[in-house]
Amino acid sequence: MKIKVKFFAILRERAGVGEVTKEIPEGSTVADLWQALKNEYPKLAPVDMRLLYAVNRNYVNPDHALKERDEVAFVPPVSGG
Amino acid sequence: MKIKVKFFAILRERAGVGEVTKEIPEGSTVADLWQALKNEYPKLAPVDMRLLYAVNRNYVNPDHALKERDEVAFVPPVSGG
Amino acid sequence: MFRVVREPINLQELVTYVTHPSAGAIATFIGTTRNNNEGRKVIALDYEAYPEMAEKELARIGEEAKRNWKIERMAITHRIGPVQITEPSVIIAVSAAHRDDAFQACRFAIEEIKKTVPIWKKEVFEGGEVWIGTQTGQPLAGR
Amino acid sequence: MFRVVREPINLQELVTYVTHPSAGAIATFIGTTRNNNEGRKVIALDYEAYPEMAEKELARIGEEAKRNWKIERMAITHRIGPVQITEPSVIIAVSAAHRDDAFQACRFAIEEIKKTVPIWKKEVFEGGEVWIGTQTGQPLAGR
Repeated sequence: MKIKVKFFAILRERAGVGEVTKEIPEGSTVADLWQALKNEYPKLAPVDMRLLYAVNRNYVNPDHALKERDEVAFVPPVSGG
Repeated sequence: MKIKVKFFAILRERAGVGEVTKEIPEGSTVADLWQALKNEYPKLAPVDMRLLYAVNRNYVNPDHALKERDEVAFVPPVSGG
Repeated sequence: MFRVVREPINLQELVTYVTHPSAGAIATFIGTTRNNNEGRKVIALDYEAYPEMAEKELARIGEEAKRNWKIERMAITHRIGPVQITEPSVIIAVSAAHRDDAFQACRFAIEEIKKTVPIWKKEVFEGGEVWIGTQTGQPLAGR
Repeated sequence: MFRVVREPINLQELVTYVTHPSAGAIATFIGTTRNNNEGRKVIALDYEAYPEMAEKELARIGEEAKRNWKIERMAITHRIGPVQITEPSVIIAVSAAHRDDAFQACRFAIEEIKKTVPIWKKEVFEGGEVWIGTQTGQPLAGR
């Protein structure tokens, strides 16, 4: 299935791209998608920060199951204000 | 000695005047002045609120001794803001 | 900048005054005339001050805030005369490097104003008027 | 009114929006770019957002504030892109009948923004730049 992936801030810079469409197997979770992305973009691999995950603009847990055309964002530590 | 007296808000309305010059004996205190004013303006007499006293724009105690040309204000409960 | 004025208060003017390169936070408080108080339908508030002493007391509050918190600048303007529903009667602005100091100093200022600054409000309501805080035996109405 | 914008934020617009006849108090918080941070000389902050989700999260903060305190209205605008020294990056305005609710809800909003809203600031300082909050093992710098 096709998933819209968004990278922001430091992750966008590491991935070198802000938005990609990724094809993953049916039944994949957010954690599965993240693993696939780390394989594709090795610079994403260092686990040096606490990541949050958002699906369709809501925070979810990494075991959240994805559906066709979901919009997934990987959210590095926020620092607004 | 001559003292400049200022009334505000409810005291101004009760006295019917905002500012008067009052002649009082040397050595008088703020409390003495207040007593003299209550005799002159009977409507000031009811003690139905907590009064503060200011001499030359500083809060003082009622036993504060007055000097010629002091400016004395009788301050009903404040309610700014 | 500590002032008692008769005209409407300009919020942006106070905020511009406290804006400072070392400040990451500005807290402001705006007191506005509310259309009701203790069950009465309020028409307007009419403020009176001992202006010279009120400005002196406002400045004293600013000094005390500077001693108690790490703030850059404070400005307070209190309006007197009639203040209609939704209009500001008082505006406080405080800048500080960090938000905690700005919030605390701002809160301190409004609490002190209500305790010590020689300003009085007469509430004009449907059916009468009353000097707030001087009703016999009644505590001062909160806002 | 919960917005993420690229232009300078208009304080008076937010305050006008929250102004309400039943409100006696308006608290605001303005976050501004400070010229220094942890010993670094800051040139500017450059904000990035996930705008659609950020606006949704800001509105969620407003709903939560309404459940927790007796407030009339809340408005939050966060600016993105470069924000120069002294310029506001975020403004919160809250109106309430009484000041305690306004202050508490305003404080709550800025704390929540710093915790959950998908907005990031890159600090551009003399000698480099850094995404705040993502330095390995370093806690998020306070403001």
